Amino acid sequence: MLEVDGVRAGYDSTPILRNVDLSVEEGEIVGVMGKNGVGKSTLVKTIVGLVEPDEGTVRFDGRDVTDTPPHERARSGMGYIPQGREIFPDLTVEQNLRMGESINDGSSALLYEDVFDYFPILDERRGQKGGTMSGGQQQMLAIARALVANPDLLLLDEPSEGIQPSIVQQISEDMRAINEDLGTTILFVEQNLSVIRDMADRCYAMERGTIVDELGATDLEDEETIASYLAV
Amino acid sequence: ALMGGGSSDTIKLGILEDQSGNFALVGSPKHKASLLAIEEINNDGGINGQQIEYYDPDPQSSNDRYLELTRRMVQQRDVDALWAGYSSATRETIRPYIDQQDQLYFYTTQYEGGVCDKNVFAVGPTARQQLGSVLPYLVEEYGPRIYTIAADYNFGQLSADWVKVLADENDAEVIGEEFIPLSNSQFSSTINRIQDADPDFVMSMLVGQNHTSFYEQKASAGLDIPIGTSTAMAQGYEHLRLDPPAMANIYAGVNYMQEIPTNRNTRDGGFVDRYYDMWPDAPYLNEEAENNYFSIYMYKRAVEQAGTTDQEEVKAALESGITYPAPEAPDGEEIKLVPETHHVNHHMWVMRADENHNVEAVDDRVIDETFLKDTVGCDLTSKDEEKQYTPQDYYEEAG
Amino acid sequence: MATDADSAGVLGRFVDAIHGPNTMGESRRFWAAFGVVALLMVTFPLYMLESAVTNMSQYLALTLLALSLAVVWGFTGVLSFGQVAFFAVAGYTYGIVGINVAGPLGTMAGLFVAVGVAALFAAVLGYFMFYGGVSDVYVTIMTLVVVLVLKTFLDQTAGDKWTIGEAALGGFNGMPGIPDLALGIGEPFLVFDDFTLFYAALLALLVTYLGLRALLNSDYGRVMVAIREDEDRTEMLGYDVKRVKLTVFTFGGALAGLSGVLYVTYFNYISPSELSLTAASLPVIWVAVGGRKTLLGPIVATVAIERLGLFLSVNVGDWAFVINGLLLLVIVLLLPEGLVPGLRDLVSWIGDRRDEGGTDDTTEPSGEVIE
Amino acid sequence: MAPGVDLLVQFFPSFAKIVLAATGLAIIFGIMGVINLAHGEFIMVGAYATTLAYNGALGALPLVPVDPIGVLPGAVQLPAAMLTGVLVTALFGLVVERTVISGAVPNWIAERTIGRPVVKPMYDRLLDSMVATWGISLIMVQLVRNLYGNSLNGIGIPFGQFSYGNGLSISTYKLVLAGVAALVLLLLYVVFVRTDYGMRARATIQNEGMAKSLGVDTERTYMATFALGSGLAGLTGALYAPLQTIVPGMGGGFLVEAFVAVVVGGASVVVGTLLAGGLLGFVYALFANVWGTFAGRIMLLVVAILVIRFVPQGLSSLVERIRDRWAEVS
Amino acid sequence: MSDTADGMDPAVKQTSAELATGVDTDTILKTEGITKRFGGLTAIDDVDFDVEAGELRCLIGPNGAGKSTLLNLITGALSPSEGEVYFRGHDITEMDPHERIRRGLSIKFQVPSVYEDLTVRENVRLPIQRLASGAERDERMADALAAAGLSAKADVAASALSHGEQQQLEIGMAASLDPDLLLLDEPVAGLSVDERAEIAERITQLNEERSIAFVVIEHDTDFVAEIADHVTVLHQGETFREGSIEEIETDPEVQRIYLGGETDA
Ligand SMILES: Nc1ncnc2c1ncn2[C@@H]1O[C@H](COP(=O)(O)OP(=O)(O)OP(=O)(O)O)[C@@H](O)[C@H]1O
Ligand SMILES: Nc1ncnc2c1ncn2[C@@H]1O[C@H](COP(=O)(O)OP(=O)(O)OP(=O)(O)O)[C@@H](O)[C@H]1O
Ligand SMILES: [Mg+2]
Ligand SMILES: [Mg+2]
Repeated sequence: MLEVDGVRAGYDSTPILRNVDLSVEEGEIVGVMGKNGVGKSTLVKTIVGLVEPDEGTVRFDGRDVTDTPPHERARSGMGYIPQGREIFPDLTVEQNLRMGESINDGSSALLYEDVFDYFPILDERRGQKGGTMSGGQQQMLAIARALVANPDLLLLDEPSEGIQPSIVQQISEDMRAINEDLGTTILFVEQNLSVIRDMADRCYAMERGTIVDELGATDLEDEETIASYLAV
Repeated sequence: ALMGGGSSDTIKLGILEDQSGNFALVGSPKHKASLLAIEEINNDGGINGQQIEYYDPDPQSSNDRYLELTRRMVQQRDVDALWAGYSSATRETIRPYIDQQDQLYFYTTQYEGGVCDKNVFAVGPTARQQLGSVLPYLVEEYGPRIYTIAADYNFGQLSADWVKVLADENDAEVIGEEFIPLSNSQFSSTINRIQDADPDFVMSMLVGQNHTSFYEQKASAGLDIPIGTSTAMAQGYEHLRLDPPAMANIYAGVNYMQEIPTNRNTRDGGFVDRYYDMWPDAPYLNEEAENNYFSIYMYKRAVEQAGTTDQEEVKAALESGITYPAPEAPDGEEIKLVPETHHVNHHMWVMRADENHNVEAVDDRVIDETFLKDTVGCDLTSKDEEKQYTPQDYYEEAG
Repeated sequence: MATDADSAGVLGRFVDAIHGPNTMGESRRFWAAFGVVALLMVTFPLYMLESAVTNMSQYLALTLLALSLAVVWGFTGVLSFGQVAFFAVAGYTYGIVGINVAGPLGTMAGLFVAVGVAALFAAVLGYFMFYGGVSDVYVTIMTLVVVLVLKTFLDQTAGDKWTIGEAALGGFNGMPGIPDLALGIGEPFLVFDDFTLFYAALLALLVTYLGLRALLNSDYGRVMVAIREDEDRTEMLGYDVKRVKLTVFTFGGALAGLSGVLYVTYFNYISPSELSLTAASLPVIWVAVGGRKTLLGPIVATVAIERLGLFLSVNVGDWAFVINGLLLLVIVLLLPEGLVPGLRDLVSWIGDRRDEGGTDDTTEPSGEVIE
Repeated sequence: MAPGVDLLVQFFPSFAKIVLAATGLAIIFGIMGVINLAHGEFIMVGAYATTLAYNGALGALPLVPVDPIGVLPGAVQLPAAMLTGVLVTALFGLVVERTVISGAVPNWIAERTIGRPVVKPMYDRLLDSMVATWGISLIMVQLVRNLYGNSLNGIGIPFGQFSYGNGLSISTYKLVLAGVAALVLLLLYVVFVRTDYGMRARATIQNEGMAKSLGVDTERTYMATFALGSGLAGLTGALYAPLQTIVPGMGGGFLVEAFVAVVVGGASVVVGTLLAGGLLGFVYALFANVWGTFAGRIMLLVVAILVIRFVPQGLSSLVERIRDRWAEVS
Repeated sequence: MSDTADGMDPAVKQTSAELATGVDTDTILKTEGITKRFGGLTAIDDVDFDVEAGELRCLIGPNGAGKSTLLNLITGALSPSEGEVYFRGHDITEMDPHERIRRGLSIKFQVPSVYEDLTVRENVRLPIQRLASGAERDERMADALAAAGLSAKADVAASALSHGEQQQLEIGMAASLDPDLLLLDEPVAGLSVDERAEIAERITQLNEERSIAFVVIEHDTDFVAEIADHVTVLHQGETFREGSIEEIETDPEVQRIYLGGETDA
């Protein structure tokens, strides 16, 4: 489904990613973990197309999309939930969702109603400006916005940030449910131990711009191993 | 200026007229006609055998630039005489410097009148001359009730005052008066008020590009009261630019328009022909263009008479009552520069446009510049002044 | 270099005061170049024609207008289109006082009253805006509209009823006969015309430049920059943002007023055309082209743009505005930070290439250059 | 005659002028964060293209070898000329967008010569865009003057007059313009509220990266928005071509009203422009009618200052505030 | 130019403290019936919220409970629909934010907000220059940089700092205002485990050594458990529970609305 091959990328000639290889099979839920600043978000942005790699290729659905602009990648089925929410502040909640929905070709199984089931607050606040929602509400909106696009591959960058504990648990469960019910493939970045454990089938560990390890299902049972990649 | 004029072997003239910017429409004919006069004189052997050399940078319709360029003309080019500027504001911008340098300066635009300045030769017609030709004619033709609309600035306000003075003199009355900001191009409410007042005729002293729209808008609103003006057609040739019948029934009091029927103007090889021979693409030959043209010739006569380009002596020669057979005057007549006032007794015409924008002369006569000379007693031959008088002075003098 | 310990102390303090992260030009090389330029300016009348010198005094007067905007916009983040309003108000005020009160006393009083009135006008307008919660682009448009109101009003003040004492406002045609600035009591002992005006303007510029450098590198200057960077953050550090903005705006008004006075003494005349849309945009253009987060940029750009305009109008005619516009476009597109920072980057880039590893003191923080 | 009727009739032209002057600017400003100081010149382009087409001089435009309008029957010549004006201006806007506002053309060249882009797009850079468009305005005024001279021959005003009693009449065309202005607002309402285009355009300016990753072709959105704004400016030029003298500087007469209306109106293009046109048009009509044109103009500006001071976010925010207040009470 | 850039006397703080005698000086912050409505939504509903001097209080609650809003009402970034805010005995409801700051309040926002284009050193200078000059200023700046662990990056533009470093910088700036009460909105969101530990340590240290009172909003329950003396739970704009961390964590209602089934504690 997704294949990242020998990617080198960065911002304005500051290299961040070095020789990153990673692949996600259809239907998998794969995590990426690593400390602050190792380049997790940069990796996701490279996959989405917001950062252009200097070297290497990104393949999606069997096609080389390295030079494909982000909006075309989105239309061909990539959904992105960025770190820091990136809500359109002056659009209403409903318009933010419609922005997500507008790439949906109509075949969506997951429409507003389902999303509102997950996050009822969004239903209540349809007319509120996105920018005036509370931090956590914005995070929910960002997730919902990606879901209504009904993507084949969902990329989540620290989805639990700023969300109350009970909903963090619920999100992990919901993501698994979406994965199972709709077959959506998921790649997510996390620093929250329990989320990684609850969600991931397997997990990559990043350090200083490159992938250093891959943890399988059994490794993920072991809290120590995970923690070693998240703390000093 | 310190070295005195006559020592070099060419005569240097400064021609500052707008070739770009807002005033280019009216300024570029002035520029072109000046060059025509200079070329004719040079081809004819120059002045006292000296060729004319001219400097004509483009002041771009900006007053600041005018001052810069005037300084440059005087200090760097050491010009013997200067022609500069369309608007009164421009003249007022450079006049302090002109007076400081005692620079011989020709101001050729038709204007509100009243400048009594020893260095300035204001050879365009004054409001009193222009309105004095058209207003009495209209009172005669249509009746005594006048509605004045004028641009809301010095020229307009002073011209409106002159309308009142002239109305008095002609037993007419001003029943309404409105001043329009220069930036305004919407005339519905003005037209509305004129219709409400229902005058015998309107006097219009609107100026500039925004105000030109008035004529189109009043025509389509069905306002068909005759209009007298000192500002339409002769400068910005609205009768050629606007779609008929916008200018129908408009009477302009002017000293010159391309269409005036004098032999000097319209005969084969006359003024109009010579102008378009030199400038085939020029859109129009306007009132100020003729003023530039004849005043350069007047300058020529003055230099010949003085036998030098020394500016004080040339001024003295100009003050000796120079005349010239300008295109505006019928055969056998010469217009005269009045020594005391530095203004010109013009041959004035009343020109009327019809529904098809054909322009014809309906009246003409010489009108003297009387305000400065008689009313306020400006006499530059005996007393050096650097002043501008206003109609207020007229009332004060008249009591 | 100074042997006297005490004077070295004063000098040292002064040198400290005008250096800091908020202004450009720290190095020996910079001050050497500065000295050369200053010398060239002081001796300008020796090798230039009279008209070039007098035109230069006009440009120098205008640099103060540009600097007034640089302080308000470039360093405090308040984009005002209204600097020309303060400029013109001061010009008119100086004219009214100078025409009515004869002699040098009148012109000296005119100078102070004019700058005072401009500052007061700015203070009132600033209070009305900043304490009323008007900010960002709304300030820009509001100040622009104020300029237009003033112009619309002045345009129609031709009649006699708009005469204040001896001075007629003069409407669209403006107010002529404004006297030169003169010093003295009774008899003037120094009149600022032609050359003296040039030196007065040059001195005013030099003092303003060094004074502003000191201001911007002071604590107060840092608060100004902080407000430009993030108003809310600055408020939350305990600074009275509104008051600082008002103070700076008032100061900018006074500086624009000083510029206006020098300018009218050059023309001996002022008219509402100083308040046209074009005139109101010019300071913005100078500052943007020169580099708004600098002091040198606006100065250089003002002189360069005005001088270039004259050059083009003399030599190019018809196409002058087209070339002028194209140059502007090229500069904003290629050097968004402005001409002077752009050149500085170029110079330091060349310098780096030449003496790799040399001791260059122009290391800047990465990211934006805050000169 | 009832002064009310008079005032009403006088209100229409001022409303039309303000609305038509403002919409193009409002869209480019509100959606792209670009302050287009050359807006007046875009209007001028519309008027020039219309007039040239109508006078059968279309061949004088670059790239148009013949004069297609000249062969049309008389009644459709003016509308066809106006349509030409709109299209030419929209196209012109597109060119400006690609070369200056987005920097796409210079960047394309630079990437092929020095290997990296040199121009940062002007989107949401209010002040830089102001300087750049100021440059464009300088160039255009003089370029047009150099190419077409100081003035073009005008087009007569169609439709004749509308009399409303007691010898009072107004050019019918001016009333028609008020209708067109209302229609333009209605169309924009449909475009912005009923289609996703407006929403996407706004999303694009608020967060370009995110808009891209939601499938929005932001380049195209920017181009379309700028072309739409330019086309509306062109429409204004086309509609005012018969009313106004056709000179290169004619755009200046629209700029002030446009800016004032945009700011007074506030963030929402349609509602804001409608309210601003209504309020300012009314103020102008009232004062111009009763105390003369000078009073009308000064009061228009003074009211603008007061609105900015007391409703800094513009009249459309007032509507939102009232809605909130209402929600609070109920 | 006076040392305090805007000319206000730093002594004001002391004076007001003296004036505040007679009021219960242990309560540093007090809100009385404070209410904030946004249109039809009541985000804060008649809340009485008290903080003792030197206390370390955590404010938790579901997303949208009104925590950030409450903080904004205290700092003056928002003005209340009803109710009053008292700080050290004075009614500060009508005051501009900067006046409140000068009386000893300080805040770190939910989204990091440092001066991105200024260097770290210039960032730190701004709060300190108002309070100190000369050698004292240099010393305090050095201390603040050291405490934030940013001495080595003092001349780097703040935009070049990592997320965690920016958080540290902002806390450092807020702390160097010498506040009596420091408000932190989600100080560790998006930080790694070790950075969280560092910040927790920093907060406890400031609280203990300089007896600064804290109100900390955070969703990380481990973090809350580590630092808090006392926890307030906000729910739907109202005070829902108040108590020690143990009481709160075991409260079944809190678990239902906020914590979820099981917790890591
Ligand atoms: N727009 C940018 N320009 C320049 N450098 C950047 C930019 N965004 C991130 N960086 C730098 O790139 C590096 C990697 O950042 P990235 O956001 O990918 O890290 P991360 O692993 O996602 O960290 P976190 O856990 O804090 O989200 C960091 O050093 C960061 O400072
Ligand atoms: N300007 C506003 N307009 C309308 N509603 C608002 C506004 N600001 C906040 N709200 C609403 O008020 C409520 C409280 O928001 P607040 O930001 O205080 O929540 P919070 O407790 O900080 O939540 P989180 O933990 O998600 O950050 C939310 O429902 C939010 O949507
Ligand atoms: Mg990240
Ligand atoms: Mg919050």
